[in-house]
Amino acid sequence: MGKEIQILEDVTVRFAGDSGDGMQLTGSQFTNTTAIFGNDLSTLPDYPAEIRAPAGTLYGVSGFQLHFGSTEIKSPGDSPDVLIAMNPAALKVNLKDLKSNAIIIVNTNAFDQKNLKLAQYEVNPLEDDSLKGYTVIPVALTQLTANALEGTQLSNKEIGRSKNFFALGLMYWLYNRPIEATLAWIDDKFKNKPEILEGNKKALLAGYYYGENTELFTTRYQVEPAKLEKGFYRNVSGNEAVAIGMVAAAIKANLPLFLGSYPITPASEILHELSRYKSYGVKTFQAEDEIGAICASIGASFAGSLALTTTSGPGLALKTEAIGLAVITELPLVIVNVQRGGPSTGLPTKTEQADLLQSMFGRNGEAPVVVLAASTPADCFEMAYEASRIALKFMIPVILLTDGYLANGSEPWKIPATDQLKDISVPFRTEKEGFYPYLRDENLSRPWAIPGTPGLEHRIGGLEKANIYGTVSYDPDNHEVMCKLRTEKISKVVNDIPDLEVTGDEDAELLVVGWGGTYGSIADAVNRVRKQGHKVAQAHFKYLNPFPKNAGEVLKRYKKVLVPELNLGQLSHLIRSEFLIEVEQLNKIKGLPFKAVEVEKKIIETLGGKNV
Amino acid sequence: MGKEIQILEDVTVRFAGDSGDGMQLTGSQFTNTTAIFGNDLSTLPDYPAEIRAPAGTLYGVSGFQLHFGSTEIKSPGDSPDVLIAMNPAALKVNLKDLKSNAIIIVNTNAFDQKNLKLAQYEVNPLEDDSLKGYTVIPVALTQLTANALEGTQLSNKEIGRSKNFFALGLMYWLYNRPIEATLAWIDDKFKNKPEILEGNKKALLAGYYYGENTELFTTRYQVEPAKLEKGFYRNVSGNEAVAIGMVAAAIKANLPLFLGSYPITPASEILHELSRYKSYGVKTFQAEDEIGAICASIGASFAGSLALTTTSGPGLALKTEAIGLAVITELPLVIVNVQRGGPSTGLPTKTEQADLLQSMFGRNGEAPVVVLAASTPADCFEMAYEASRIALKFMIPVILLTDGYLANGSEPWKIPATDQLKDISVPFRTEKEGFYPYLRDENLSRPWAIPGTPGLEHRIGGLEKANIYGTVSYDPDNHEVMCKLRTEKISKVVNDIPDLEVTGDEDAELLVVGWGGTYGSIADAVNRVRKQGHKVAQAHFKYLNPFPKNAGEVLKRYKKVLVPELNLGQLSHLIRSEFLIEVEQLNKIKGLPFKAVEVEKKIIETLGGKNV
Amino acid sequence: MSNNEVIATQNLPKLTAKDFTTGQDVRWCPGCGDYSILAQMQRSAPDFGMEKEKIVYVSGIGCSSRFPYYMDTYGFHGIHGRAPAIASGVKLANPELMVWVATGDGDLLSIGGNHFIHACRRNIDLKIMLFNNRIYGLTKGQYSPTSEKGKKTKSTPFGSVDYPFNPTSVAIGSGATFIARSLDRDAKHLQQMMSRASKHVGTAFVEILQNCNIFNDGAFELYTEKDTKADNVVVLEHGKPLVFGKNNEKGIRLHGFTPEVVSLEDGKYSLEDLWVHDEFDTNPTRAYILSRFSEYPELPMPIGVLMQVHRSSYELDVETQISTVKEKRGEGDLKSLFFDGNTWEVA
Amino acid sequence: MSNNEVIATQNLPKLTAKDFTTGQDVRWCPGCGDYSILAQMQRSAPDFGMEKEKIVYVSGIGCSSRFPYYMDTYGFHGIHGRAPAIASGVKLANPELMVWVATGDGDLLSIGGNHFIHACRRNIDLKIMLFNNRIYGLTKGQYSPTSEKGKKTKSTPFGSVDYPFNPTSVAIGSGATFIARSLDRDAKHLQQMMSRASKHVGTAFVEILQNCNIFNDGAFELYTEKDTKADNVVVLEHGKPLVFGKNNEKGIRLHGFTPEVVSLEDGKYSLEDLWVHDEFDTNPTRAYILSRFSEYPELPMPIGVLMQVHRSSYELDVETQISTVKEKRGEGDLKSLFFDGNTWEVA
Ligand SMILES: Cc1ncc(C[n+]2csc(CCOP(=O)(O)OP(=O)(O)O)c2C)c(N)n1
Ligand SMILES: Cc1ncc(C[n+]2csc(CCOP(=O)(O)OP(=O)(O)O)c2C)c(N)n1
Ligand code: SF4
Ligand code: SF4
Ligand SMILES: [Mg+2]
Ligand SMILES: [Mg+2]
Repeated sequence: MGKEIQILEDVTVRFAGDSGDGMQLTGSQFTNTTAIFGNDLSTLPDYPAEIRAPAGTLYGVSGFQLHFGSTEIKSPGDSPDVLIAMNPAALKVNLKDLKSNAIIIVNTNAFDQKNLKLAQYEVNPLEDDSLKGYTVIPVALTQLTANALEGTQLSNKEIGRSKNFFALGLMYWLYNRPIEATLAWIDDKFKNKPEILEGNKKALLAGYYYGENTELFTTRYQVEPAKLEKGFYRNVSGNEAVAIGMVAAAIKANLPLFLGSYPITPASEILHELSRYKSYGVKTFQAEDEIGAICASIGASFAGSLALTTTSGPGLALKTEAIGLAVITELPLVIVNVQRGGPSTGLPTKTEQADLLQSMFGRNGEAPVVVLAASTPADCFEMAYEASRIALKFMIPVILLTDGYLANGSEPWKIPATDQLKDISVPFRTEKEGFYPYLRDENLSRPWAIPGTPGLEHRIGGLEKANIYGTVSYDPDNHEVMCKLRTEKISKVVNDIPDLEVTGDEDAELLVVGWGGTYGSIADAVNRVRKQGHKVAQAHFKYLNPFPKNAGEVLKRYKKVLVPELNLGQLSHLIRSEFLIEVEQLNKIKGLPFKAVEVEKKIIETLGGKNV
Repeated sequence: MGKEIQILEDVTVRFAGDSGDGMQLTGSQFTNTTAIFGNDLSTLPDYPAEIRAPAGTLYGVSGFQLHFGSTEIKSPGDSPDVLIAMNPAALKVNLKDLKSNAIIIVNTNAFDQKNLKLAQYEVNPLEDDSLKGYTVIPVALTQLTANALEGTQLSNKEIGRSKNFFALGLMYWLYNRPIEATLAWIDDKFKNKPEILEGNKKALLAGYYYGENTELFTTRYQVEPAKLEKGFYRNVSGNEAVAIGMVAAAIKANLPLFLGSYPITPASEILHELSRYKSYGVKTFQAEDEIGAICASIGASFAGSLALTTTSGPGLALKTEAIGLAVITELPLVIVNVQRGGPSTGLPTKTEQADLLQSMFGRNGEAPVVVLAASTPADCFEMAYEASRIALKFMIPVILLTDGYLANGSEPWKIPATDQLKDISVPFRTEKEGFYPYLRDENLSRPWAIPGTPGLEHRIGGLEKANIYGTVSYDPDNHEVMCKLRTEKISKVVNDIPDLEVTGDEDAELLVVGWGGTYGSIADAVNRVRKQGHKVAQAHFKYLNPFPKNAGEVLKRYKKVLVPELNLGQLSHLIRSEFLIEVEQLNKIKGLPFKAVEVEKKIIETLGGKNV
Repeated sequence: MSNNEVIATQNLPKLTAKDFTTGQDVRWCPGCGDYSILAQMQRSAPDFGMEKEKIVYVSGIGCSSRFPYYMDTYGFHGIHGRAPAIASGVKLANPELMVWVATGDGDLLSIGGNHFIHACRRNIDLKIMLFNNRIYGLTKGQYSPTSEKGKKTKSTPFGSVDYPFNPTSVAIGSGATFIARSLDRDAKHLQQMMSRASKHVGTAFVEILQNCNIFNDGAFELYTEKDTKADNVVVLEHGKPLVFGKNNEKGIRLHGFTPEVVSLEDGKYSLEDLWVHDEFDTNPTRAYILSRFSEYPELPMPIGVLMQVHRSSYELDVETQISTVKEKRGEGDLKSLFFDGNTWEVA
Repeated sequence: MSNNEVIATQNLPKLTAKDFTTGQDVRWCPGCGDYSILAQMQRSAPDFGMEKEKIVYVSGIGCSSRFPYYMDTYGFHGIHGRAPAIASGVKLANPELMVWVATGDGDLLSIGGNHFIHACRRNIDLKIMLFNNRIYGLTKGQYSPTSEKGKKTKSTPFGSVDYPFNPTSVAIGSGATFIARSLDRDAKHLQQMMSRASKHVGTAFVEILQNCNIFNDGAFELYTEKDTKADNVVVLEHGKPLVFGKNNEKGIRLHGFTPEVVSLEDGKYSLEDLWVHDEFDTNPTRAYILSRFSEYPELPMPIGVLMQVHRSSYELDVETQISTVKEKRGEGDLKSLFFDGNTWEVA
């Protein structure tokens, strides 16, 4: 039965169901296959706040969104083109996000009285016309899976669990993807459970062939491989990328990596990842709390490790006193803060960008630190590496900001050639002659003289120290000198970081300025309005303290500056203060990333509302 | 023997000696007598960083400075007119601060080889001409005291200890002060040690009569009483004033006062003071750490106390996570931060103003709080009262900033009439009908429904809550509403605080803008340059978040704005960001308050350097 | 019952478990042990002899710390680890309230360890319920300070190298005055322990072994499952010998300082030879030994009240000090406040 | 000496106390007990069998925490309460270093309590010297968690209502493996304890009773003054009975779990009846009883090693785990790092 094949440039699909429905797994498999197939892509999982919410409830819906295409993909997509809804709750929760005319594949077997009630449907939406305007494809997923697995040794419960593979198979067929990678994965994953292995494979194939054979589908879609740069790729989430970036930095710096951490959503996976890297000599220390974690890292830094501590907002708040200690002892330290919704516990599983000012100013006294922010999941690799480089070179703490969206989202990361990474090794001081603990080199860095080095015994600590000599000093003038030196060190970093890049129209009247994890949505929005004929430029801050050297000049070049942020205006605050320029703000603080359309609307509004 | 009497408008004296020399006590007695005499005054003690440094060392010198006059006195004085130096170290450490031609009264007996060496004098400064330009009055204080106490039962050590009373007596004579108050104080203080009581009285009188009889002094000075407002006065340090202000607020709010605190220099005295107020029902809780302290205060606030927590910079850093909890639970809480030299442990016994940005921004998420700052030691009373008023009325945490200089310095405080204090009581919610925990009144305040109230059982906490209803809410729109409401609450405070006042010349070209404890030095400086014929105005921020309503208008009224601060530009940062205006900065970060002359010089420089 | 317990004397309206139930959906995982703990509390609370508006539940962060949301009383869901500190403030501010702390092994013993040991030291009247599931539930399965050494978790893929705390030993070392243990699955016993804790004046610590069926399922199976419970749990009862086993055929005797399991069947030992539990022993040494049973696989897990001693409770001492000073000096007012110390008049 | 101590085998240049002295002026109050502790450390350090560049002193904040500045080794003056955490990082990063913690009763037991108990739990090889002066020195005299109840201090003008910690009990409750006590004024004994701690593999906790002559003068007079010391201090020695008194005329025997002082002169009891100290007892119960001697005025203060048991030390377990994994999987490099997981090529 030949079906029509339609070529698409990009597609956004969302898998949604109960936590027990395996949607994250299904999504990851689809992602993996899609990546290998050669599309560019971007993903965004959306977990419920609960660990295992009761089946069928609205708040228990777990989702996984994937945006893939034959062109460059910068964000996980505003609105899905396709929704796979495993139950009524999944349908209800996700419906409002869909594109009009989107395809909805529903598991009709799950639309029973109980589930409809749990999802607070009075009438079965498959039976009234509330889904008019969508292309609903009803599939008896549970039943079809059961049929396919009839005769196996599997229990009913186990059979029920396989239905996500049926759905996945169906999706593979629909988007014309190879199923081999998933078959291989099943082989490996379930090698100790041969019945389940067989069951899942059967379900996957059954789903695939169901697409082929059923009349429900008249069209099949094709998304051609993207023209990606040549090379090896790997799909990484932001948290994974941070972990890999830190290990890479340690290797290139020729230092052992030490992580002091305490679990906290959404940063815990960095700890999880790094605790797997034992064969790289990585030491992970799950401390009693965030304070113990950072203090252990400071101790490890003193002892000569590349020291890292990872956390999210409330944890960063707890670490502030100790960050001051790292500042005054001038020790290298990387602090990764994966931002989440605040204040306080706030919305712990949601994303936000509201720790920028905390990172800048949240310490007693004048205690400046370098602040960086990653822009995409894969960029977390580069920025973790950068954070390490700067911390080591300037002997200072560096805060790297990511966020819940970057942390959990993923995209293909082009694996760098190992020799392409900058050499970031710094020598330990061993020479006794002329040694003082607060001597300064051209970067104003003091020497790193680690315990165990004969002849360089010295003491550091949180009391103000005499410049050069490093003895405790209550001298008023020395204190001022040291406060200014610590600030100057940060300014020195300016010469060591790239200029702020501007993309888009040279002659734009509006510059859209973002920072951190909103890069993709802003870029999409800017592209869209440019396609509509507007002249707009984009600049994105990854270096927030210090700002790149050309930042002021860039910002002043445009008549209008628009700053979209997932907070109430923190970068705006810094820009105003630093450059004394008025900026337009777009602030969203809903625990969700920007949709490109939201930024698009605001851009057009800022341009005066005229549609070209 | 009649001596010439010279009338002076104001005098600055400094007592200096070893920790064991009783200089703080001597200074306080002189202060007390001077206050009763009717002068206006301002004091500044200067302790060594060590608890008891070895006698005779430079770093062990303890000083007490007093500025008093017949006109309004705003600061403890730039440079002493008189130094009482009990030993060579005291002379050496303090000499550089003296006015040229200052009087130096030295205890010649202490200038022996040992002490000279400890003070790193190669030659006895009394014997070369290194003190040319000063009026040195050599007094054999130790010997004269011993002579006076000959025949008493006192040991040599005890006699030695009395020499500060001899010095005090001499100073009383020199400045024509009554000695009765000190005699009465001795009577009370040593009532259980009759020998010491007698000895100290004798020494005091001997000192007084020595002035009368010796030929060393040809002139006596008279500083007439100041024309102070009628009423009762009391000399208070900033820390005392905070304590009194908080107890007064609790009484007027009809609430028990609860203090959760952990000792830290220079804030500990607030804890010490309040722990004395048991008869006012004040509960003081010395917690295990700063986090425990603020959390207990938050608990007490929930349970219906006026809750306070007090600390200094590093402690504030530790409290930041919990402040966020107070913000999101919308509970009233006063946080007093007595700033000291940072970063980290920094210069713990010294003053600084570098916690302003930490107070503004040092929390995860969007967690705005009200920030106030006291301007003089006595003003700490008013601002503690204000902090309580605002916290209660708006159900929010309020940070009150003071600093080491205000905390330890003192000045006369005009005791308010008890009925002159604003009523700041707020009713607890008791009405069940229509109750919801996050209902809002016209101030956007939620109801304070304390445990024990029947029918109002409810739950609060750090997870985002639904507006009005107070249930846990993950709703994106609600989160944005709540973040904005919490910010709006702060803006509402604007209508409840006084406008920024401007003093000085209406037609000034320069406005000098300060905040907090630098008020006195800036005011002195502005007065001086105005006397020199310059047109200058002064405005001083005591409300920093929100800024007073008229702040922008005021700041933009002047061609130039100069912001002197004891940090690297924190208020400047806020002004720039808020009002987009360029400001001149005068930053000092030496652990010391401004001298008026430093501000004066900068004002003149800013005005273009022209001396009128 | 010892004299350091309070007995409610008021005539209160009779409440039921339902009166303590809030409308909020309970959002623990299906099958989680926390459900039973909640149910037992709702059943026990009507008998605390306390008006329900005077009962306050304070918690930190963790699955277990959601507890206050589900009790229809005053409640405070705090921040991670700080529940004992927040609760101390509540209790000090108003000693008439009955203040419970609901907390997890990470919350109380990892980040909150300091507040916990200081609460025990001060003996402030908080009833601390530790939901010990030996895992971090809410953050999805890292090891906790009570996880056994070698445990493979998300943050210890090769097994943890941490030696765990023994929570009851920590409490004893910190000077706690009431220490008990119970099981999520033993409804009646758990209710008893809650009731006992409610009556203690001072810090009452109740360790509840709780199953996290998602990340640490079966951690306490031995103690809760029908077929193994009798052989692996010994129920402590004041004045009674330590006997256990399906047919009460085993006992525990002390050999010097070493507890050992003996058979009551082979004629060698009889009930008289056994350790007789004395809850109120003022010497905490026996309680210390009991607290360490869990270190030895051959010994059964003791549940019940390990010890209860009397020491004046912190908040009452605070009140007493205030009233003593007030009696001596009179109640302060604004006038006395302002005119304390040296004052002078400018006329 | 037990097998859980390490013996230095290297041939090191012979150093003296002077080699450990820094040029910095020592800035404690004249007469402070800290001077003696410093002197004993400078005398003991040459015999630690360690190159001096491998010795690190880490401290928090307090008078006692100035200690590192005065030892000519590597030193880290940290922030208040965090010394054990900083020290843990140092030790984990480089297990070859010998890491000491110098800390006060406020620093270690008030704000730092959590890091302390977790260090004990993990058994990380830190040598923790608690300068216990039962007061906050540096902040000028507030009570500390070891101050006796009723103490009048700046923050408790009417007497404190806090019941104090017993530091050695806290350590035992937290699972410490080496616990000792000494006196600032007993130079030789203190040196012995330092030397013993230096050899222990795992957390070694040494409580040093230290006089703060400014804010708590004479707190330990009974134990340090010539005429009272013998009657109020019992020196613990492995394998020896607990005997004390000016003429060794008193002993301690255990009556059940209760230690009591008996006379050796009235013929009722002899040396054989006394408690014989066993430092290496793997059952910590006796050590627990010893730790509580200080709660009873009739019992003398035990000084010496209360207990020393073997448990693998944390940092070594960490190293072992790493080398085991490396052996199994091979040493990781950039290539294996980057190509771990699913990769694909775009050609
Ligand atoms: C300051 C801070 N650090 C870390 C976290 C993340 N966190 C939340 S709950 C938790 C531990 C939960 O474990 P436990 O206390 O045992 O409770 P359970 O979920 O097992 O009941 C952690 C680490 C947090 N919310 N706040
Ligand atoms: C975060 C923080 N809180 C409080 C302080 C103030 N502080 C410094 S030392 C100290 C306690 C000192 O007592 P202890 O640890 O017993 O040491 P000692 O001075 O008695 O040797 C305190 C409260 C501080 N430096 N940092
Ligand atoms: S994760 Fe574990 S402890 Fe948390 S609710 Fe689920 S089963 Fe209970
Ligand atoms: S205050 Fe006490 S502990 Fe501190 S140095 Fe002085 S005597 Fe020693
Ligand atoms: Mg747990
Ligand atoms: Mg102390």
